[in-house]
Amino acid sequence: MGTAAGMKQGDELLALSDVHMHFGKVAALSGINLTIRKGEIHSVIGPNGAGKTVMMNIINGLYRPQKGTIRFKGKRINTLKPHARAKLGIARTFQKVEVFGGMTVLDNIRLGRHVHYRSGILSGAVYLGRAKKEEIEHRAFIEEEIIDLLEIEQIRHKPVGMLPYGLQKRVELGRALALEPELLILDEPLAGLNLEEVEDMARFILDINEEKRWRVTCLLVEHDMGVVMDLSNRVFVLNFGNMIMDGTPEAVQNHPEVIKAYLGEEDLYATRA
Amino acid sequence: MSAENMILKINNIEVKYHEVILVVKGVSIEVPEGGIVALLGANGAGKSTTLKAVSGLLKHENGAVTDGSIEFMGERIDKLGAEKIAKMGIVQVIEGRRVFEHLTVEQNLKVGAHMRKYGRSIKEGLDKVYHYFPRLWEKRHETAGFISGGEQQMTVVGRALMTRPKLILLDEPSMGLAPLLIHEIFNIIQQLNRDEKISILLVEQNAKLALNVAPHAYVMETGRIVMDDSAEKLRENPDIKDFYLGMTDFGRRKSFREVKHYKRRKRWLA
Amino acid sequence: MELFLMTLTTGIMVGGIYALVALGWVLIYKCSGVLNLAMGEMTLIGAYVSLSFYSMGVPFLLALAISLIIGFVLGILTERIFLDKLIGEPVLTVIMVTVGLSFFFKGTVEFIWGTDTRVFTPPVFSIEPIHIGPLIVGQVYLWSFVAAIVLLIVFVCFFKYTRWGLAMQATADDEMAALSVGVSARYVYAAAWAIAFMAAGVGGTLLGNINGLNISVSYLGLLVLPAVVLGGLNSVPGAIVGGIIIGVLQNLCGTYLDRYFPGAVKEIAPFAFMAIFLLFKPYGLWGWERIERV
Amino acid sequence: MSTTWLPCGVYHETYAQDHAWWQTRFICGKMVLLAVLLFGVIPFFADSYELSVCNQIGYTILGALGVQLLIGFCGQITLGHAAFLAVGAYTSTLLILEFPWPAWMMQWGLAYPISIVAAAIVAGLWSVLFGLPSARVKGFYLILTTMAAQFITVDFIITQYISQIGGRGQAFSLPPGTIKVGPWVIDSDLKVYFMMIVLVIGCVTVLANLLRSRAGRAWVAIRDNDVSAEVMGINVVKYKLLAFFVAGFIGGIAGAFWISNLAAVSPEHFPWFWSLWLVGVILIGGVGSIHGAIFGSIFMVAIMELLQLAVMPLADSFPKLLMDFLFIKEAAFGLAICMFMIFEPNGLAYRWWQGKNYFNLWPFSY
Amino acid sequence: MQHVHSPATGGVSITKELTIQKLFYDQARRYGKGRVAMREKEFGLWRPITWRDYFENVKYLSLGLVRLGLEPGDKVAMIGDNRPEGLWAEMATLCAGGVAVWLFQDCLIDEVRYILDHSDTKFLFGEGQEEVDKALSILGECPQLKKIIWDNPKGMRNYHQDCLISNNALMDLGRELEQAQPDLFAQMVHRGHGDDVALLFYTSGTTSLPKGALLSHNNMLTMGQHLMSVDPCYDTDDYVSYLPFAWIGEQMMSISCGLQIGYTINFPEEPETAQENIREIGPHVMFAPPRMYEQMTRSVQVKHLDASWIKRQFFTLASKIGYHVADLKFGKRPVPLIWKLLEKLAYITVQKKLKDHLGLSRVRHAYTGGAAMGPDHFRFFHALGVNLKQIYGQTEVAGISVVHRDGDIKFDTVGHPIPGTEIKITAEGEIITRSPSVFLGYYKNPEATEKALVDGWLYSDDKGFLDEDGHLVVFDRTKDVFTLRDGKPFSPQYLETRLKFSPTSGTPGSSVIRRTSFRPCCASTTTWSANGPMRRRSITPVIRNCRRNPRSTPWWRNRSARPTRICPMRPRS
Repeated sequence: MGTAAGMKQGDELLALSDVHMHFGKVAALSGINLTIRKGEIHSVIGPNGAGKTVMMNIINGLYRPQKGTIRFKGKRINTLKPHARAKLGIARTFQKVEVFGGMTVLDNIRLGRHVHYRSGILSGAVYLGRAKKEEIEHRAFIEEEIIDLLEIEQIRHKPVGMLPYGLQKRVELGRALALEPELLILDEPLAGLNLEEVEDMARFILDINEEKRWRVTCLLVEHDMGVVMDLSNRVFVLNFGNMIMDGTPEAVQNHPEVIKAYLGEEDLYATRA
Repeated sequence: MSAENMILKINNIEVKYHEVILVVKGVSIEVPEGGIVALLGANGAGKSTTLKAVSGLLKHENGAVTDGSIEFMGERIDKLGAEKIAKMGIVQVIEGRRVFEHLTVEQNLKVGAHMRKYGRSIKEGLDKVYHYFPRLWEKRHETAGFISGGEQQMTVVGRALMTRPKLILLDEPSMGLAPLLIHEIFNIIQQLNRDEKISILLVEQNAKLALNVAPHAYVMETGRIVMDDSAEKLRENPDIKDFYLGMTDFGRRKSFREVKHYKRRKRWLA
Repeated sequence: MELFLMTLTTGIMVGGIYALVALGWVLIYKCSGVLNLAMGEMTLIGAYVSLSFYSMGVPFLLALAISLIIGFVLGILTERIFLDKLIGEPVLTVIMVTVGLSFFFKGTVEFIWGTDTRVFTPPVFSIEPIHIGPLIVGQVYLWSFVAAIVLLIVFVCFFKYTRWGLAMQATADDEMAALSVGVSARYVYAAAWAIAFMAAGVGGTLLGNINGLNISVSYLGLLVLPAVVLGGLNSVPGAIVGGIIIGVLQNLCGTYLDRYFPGAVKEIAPFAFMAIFLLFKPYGLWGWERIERV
Repeated sequence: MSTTWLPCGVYHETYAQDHAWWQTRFICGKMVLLAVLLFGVIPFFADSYELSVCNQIGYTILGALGVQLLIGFCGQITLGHAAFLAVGAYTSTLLILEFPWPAWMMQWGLAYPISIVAAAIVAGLWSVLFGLPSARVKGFYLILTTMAAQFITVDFIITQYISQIGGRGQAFSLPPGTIKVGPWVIDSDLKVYFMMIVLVIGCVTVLANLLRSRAGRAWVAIRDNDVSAEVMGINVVKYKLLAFFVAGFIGGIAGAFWISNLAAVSPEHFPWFWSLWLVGVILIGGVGSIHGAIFGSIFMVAIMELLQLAVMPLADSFPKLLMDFLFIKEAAFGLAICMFMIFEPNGLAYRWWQGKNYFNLWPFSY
Repeated sequence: MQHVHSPATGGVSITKELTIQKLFYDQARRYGKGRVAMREKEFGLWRPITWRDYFENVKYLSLGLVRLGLEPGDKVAMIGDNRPEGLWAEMATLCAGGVAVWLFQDCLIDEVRYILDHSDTKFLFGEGQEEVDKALSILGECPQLKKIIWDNPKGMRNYHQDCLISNNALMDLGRELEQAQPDLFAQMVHRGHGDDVALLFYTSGTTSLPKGALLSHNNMLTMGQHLMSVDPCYDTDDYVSYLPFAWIGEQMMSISCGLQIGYTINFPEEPETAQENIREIGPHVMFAPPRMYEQMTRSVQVKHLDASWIKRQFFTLASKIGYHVADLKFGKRPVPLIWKLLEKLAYITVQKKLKDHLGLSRVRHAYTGGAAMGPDHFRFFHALGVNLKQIYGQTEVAGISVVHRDGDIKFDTVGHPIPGTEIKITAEGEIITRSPSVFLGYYKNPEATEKALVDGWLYSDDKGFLDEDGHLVVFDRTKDVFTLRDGKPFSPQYLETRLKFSPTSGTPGSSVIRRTSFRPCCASTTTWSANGPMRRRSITPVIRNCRRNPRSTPWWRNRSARPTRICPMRPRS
């Protein structure tokens, strides 16, 4: 769908180089370099307030860094607005669910397909021909690819605001997926979920990363170390605007500085499982 | 548990929102004086609602306890307003780190002391909070909306502490926090329980964590209590192991890579 | 130049009155998030009450005090009867209630006091202007300004240093969290309305002393909006500054622009100015920005 | 859409069926009945007064639809919608009166229809102009800029300048026969009624269609959460302006339609009060539902007419108190709005929905 | 010895030559593209599958199996939820001359191993990852098992074992074979004989190992024909298939009857949505265990109590009318005109809507079986105007043998034998049956066959008697019947069923036990009758939350002790 021709597994998909971001005098990021390769699950961990969310916001355009470049598929995207970046294939979920509470699950996911709709306002107003046909095509896509994948058949017509938190998170993931992104930013997708939901969510993330149909590259921000270590190909550790390290999960787990700044000595609380 | 030293008794309550939506049904929970009790359960099971029923915040969301009773130190509180309940010594730490974003950390804490006259006691209260959370001292003049999630959580717990509570209702204190911070906050919670003799009713998704700090726990599903037992016993329960602790039958942790596409069958719901 | 200075001074002084009413407005908004469109009518009620008592021969200050007390009572009643039940309802609904209230108040005022312009007789403040350096200022204006400044100081101190002040701000920020630590939202709201009613009463009385009192004084309720928006909706100093700026702007436009754009420039200017101003500062001068930690 | 309650045995095999508006025979029957009522019963059994009330309702619906779109569906609070009605009315009037129409166009009655379209477009663009601040300004702050639209447009530009065109003083009078649609001169309440019905049905259909297509979803998304809407690839500014345009467009139609009912057009027809009134209509009807705009209009107009009816006989017996009764009416109206908001904060559409549920769930409550 | 004999009634000619696959072949040709054979709720739609699609799918699967090496008489096992693919697989097996073996979806691993091994299964159709995992883990212990065919690709991306093949790949193989031998399928279909084994059905063994009952094509088809001759169905009817295929009742409805009549079989989206999906379809024929009907009545009662006053009054009045009329009908007394009018009124005001809520508004025949059902539940449905009938049967007669007739319903009996069926009660009180549907014997278990089949009579192991009207009354399993001191037989289950509707018990077949703590709990102690679909639930104590304050009102008067729907909706701030 949106895949750029010639992109292979392992090619550089997104690169931040020397990104600086400060709010007033407070430096949120000071010189971050991050490369995400196609097909990877790349996790970002770090203490609260380390700047993870800021980093995500920079990637999808909610913030503009003061210095540094962001390249996506080789193209500099510093100046693009979030909606333009979405069109390029960057989707995200939020730390606190940011669903459209008044809309049904289906409409939320339909909204994720916004950039794939072609009909204009006039054909929408008469709702004949193109607009109608398009609605049906997209509905089929949503049902077959997303609702089926995320197992949310029972709730498709329910308003999202009425759903329990875990399902809202799932809907949010579905909405992001509907964009058919190349890069999916998952900002704490597991926060506030119980183990069962965490397992499901982990399964979905793996599915969308590994299934041939999707092959979505994921950027995962998460505190649940069990999941991060099990799923990620690489882990990036951020501490107050600076990178501590970027490496394989095993290397990160044993890095003394990471343990000191983030993981703690005991594994007791590190993961819920 | 004998009936005498229970600080909080929830007797068979039923909670409805907007007079029609039944969320909690026949829930009974008891918290011993100076104890920690955990309430586990899936999202949407009604845990937060139960807490709000106790703290009286339910009325604010158009909810009401339509049956049963809640007793705090022998007095019925299910019909009282939130501020009366707070005055009696129950404080709820609402989920989602609800600081007063536009106030500074110290102002946040001072609002916690609203029920007292200003003066020395406030000073003492602040000192105590800063003693438990030295990090807040460093941030005390910063706007609470801009401090990190962990510090916000500390602010919220500190603010609760400022009310000089007898019972704290903690709603998912670990949500979205880094491992080290979770550790820190839970240590402080245990400390508060130990040193300040504050009873705690804890709602937590992270069952392992909850069962570590709480000697007794209740399990809630779809608005009902389905199980309650001591932490040790719960930890041995195969369903709890499977659904809440993520252990295989051999006591090992399951890898999240190997989660299967199986249909879930909960034995207790069968 | 002299004309300019004169206009400026009058603007500042009239702005003082706007600031007073704006203060009341901000208070309600700050505490309960209610965008009060009945402010003009509240002003009207306060003014008519003090005028009535004054006409009956009660000394002015006493009449003002009585009007304050009545304002206090009315404020609490209004909050209890109309707005208490709306806690938690969507903001627009609440706004609409204030619109309904404004009709209700207006109808009541017209029913009781009629639509003719009435003046304070004998005049409370001497018509004799005061000379400050090169400037000539009407006594009414000066007193209004002084009153505004005094109230400003009181309010700022209230918010900064009293527990109720903090509680009010906390309630505005997160009502649920405030409730959970024992802040009684009911008291907070009632107090806010009472104080706002009182402030509006003072403002209305002062304004009535300038041009006499009729139903058009309620237009003040609208003028308050640009003032508070300029200051940033929930900032007390913002309301004062906003009020004064609007006062000045109005007077300047009236003096200088009217000949180029005949007609209602004076009335339109604050709104037009505000609309443009907001483009540059979408949260006014000191408004609370939405803290977005996405 | 597909969330409607379906009786047992009605199921869908294609998405087209699932997306259809009227999915059961019962609903189709209801719609046929409604059509019969609107086209066959009301126009022939209502007297002139009742028809004029109907027209008033239709006008209110047309005005309220735009407000509903902005407030209810796009979350952009507006308190200046009467300005766009005014722009529509004045554009249409000016075009009819001042534009050098070729004689055949006049004869074929094309001037007025064309002027309606032009009015709609001009009002839409004017609305976009005042919607521009919405790119940066949010929430209550936006209220002020929309209020500015009202005061600048009606109280300043129209009162001070437009009204001076042609040296007519404050009002443009519309000589009989100028308002002509095709072969019909719109000169009776009945003809206005038919025009109103056609316009209302047209606008409601267009709006309803928009709401279930791409643009409508984008609007609702912006209302619910503008940040995540932006992240999902919606050009928030563009869609906000589009909402302003459509709202202004329908407002323009409303204004242009209303002149058919007036002998003269003057700024007093479009006061700020009317903007507030329209917001009141959708609040009482129910925010975020097209039904709401319709129910609200019916209710508000009916209330006003009833108050009128109640006051008139009293005024006859107490002529001295006539003035006072006006004030009582005003106070009563204000009180009525307050009470309605307090006891029915979700609006009539919610009641309607509840009523439907009451019967759908019969004999149970859930 | 009582003896009842019903002569076989003619109808669709079922000869000894006819096999299920031949019938399928003819039906598919007859209906073709124009008629919907089945619907599956998938992707939010009731996706129609025409007879032509059905035929094509079965053809390719069947040829694929042949290509993999299926020989006539080989066993093919199926495990999974109710989905069209399951039925296709079964039909494909039959077309290729194989024998179909169905396993319960929730079979424990030991049971799966035993059945696969015992039946010499060569191919296994598993639905998805769960089934494949099960099969892979026992692969080494079932030497006959050659291939595992999976269908649902979820989670299957990392499975590359040689013994696995996907449904689609199998169909591709079939297509290749068709290219090579275009006539093969038709030849295959037409070679069998009605007395060949079609299905190998494992009956539960709560105490002993499962026994595999061999059912012939003829068994199945005559069974369906005889049932339909009592209660005719039409090819425009809808039926919802949601009970496990491994239960004979479901086979009877989907294959025996479905294929003969050609009605549309609908499959729910997910097992959890079955109830809702049934309501959407509004089937004409229904077969469900008593549990489901009991659940319906209970939910109606609860909802009724929670309804507003006016609604309650209407409901009460309507049900009074309904009960009165139903009782008249039960007693075979004429219904006076006034009551007919009242019944009409009750129908318009309440029952129509109520039936709609339950998904029963189109139902012509509703059957219940597998276990006994409380008379009050029975009355409830008749009062509602639902033609609910009790049936009696077992796997060994390929479905059912006894059913109520229209207008002759006694709720403590199971009715008369269907045509072609003879029922006798032995001296010991055991029910024995003879009919063309009686099975061929147990697979690899001659002793058991000998015990069950004597001179063509099937010994059911159930105690019962025939009442004065010739209705059969089933008492209980032989082993569960106790003898009282005075020599009378006594069946706890029989008693319990009659207590089921008593307002003091919360859950079906439950008894309230007071534990040592203050908290009374309801624990299910019933064992479902052996043929019941829910046998897996047996014995496990089910904890229901019936917590309450011991000092509050007596719990049966306490509203909160009632089971109530918990609304999952939770307003979030």
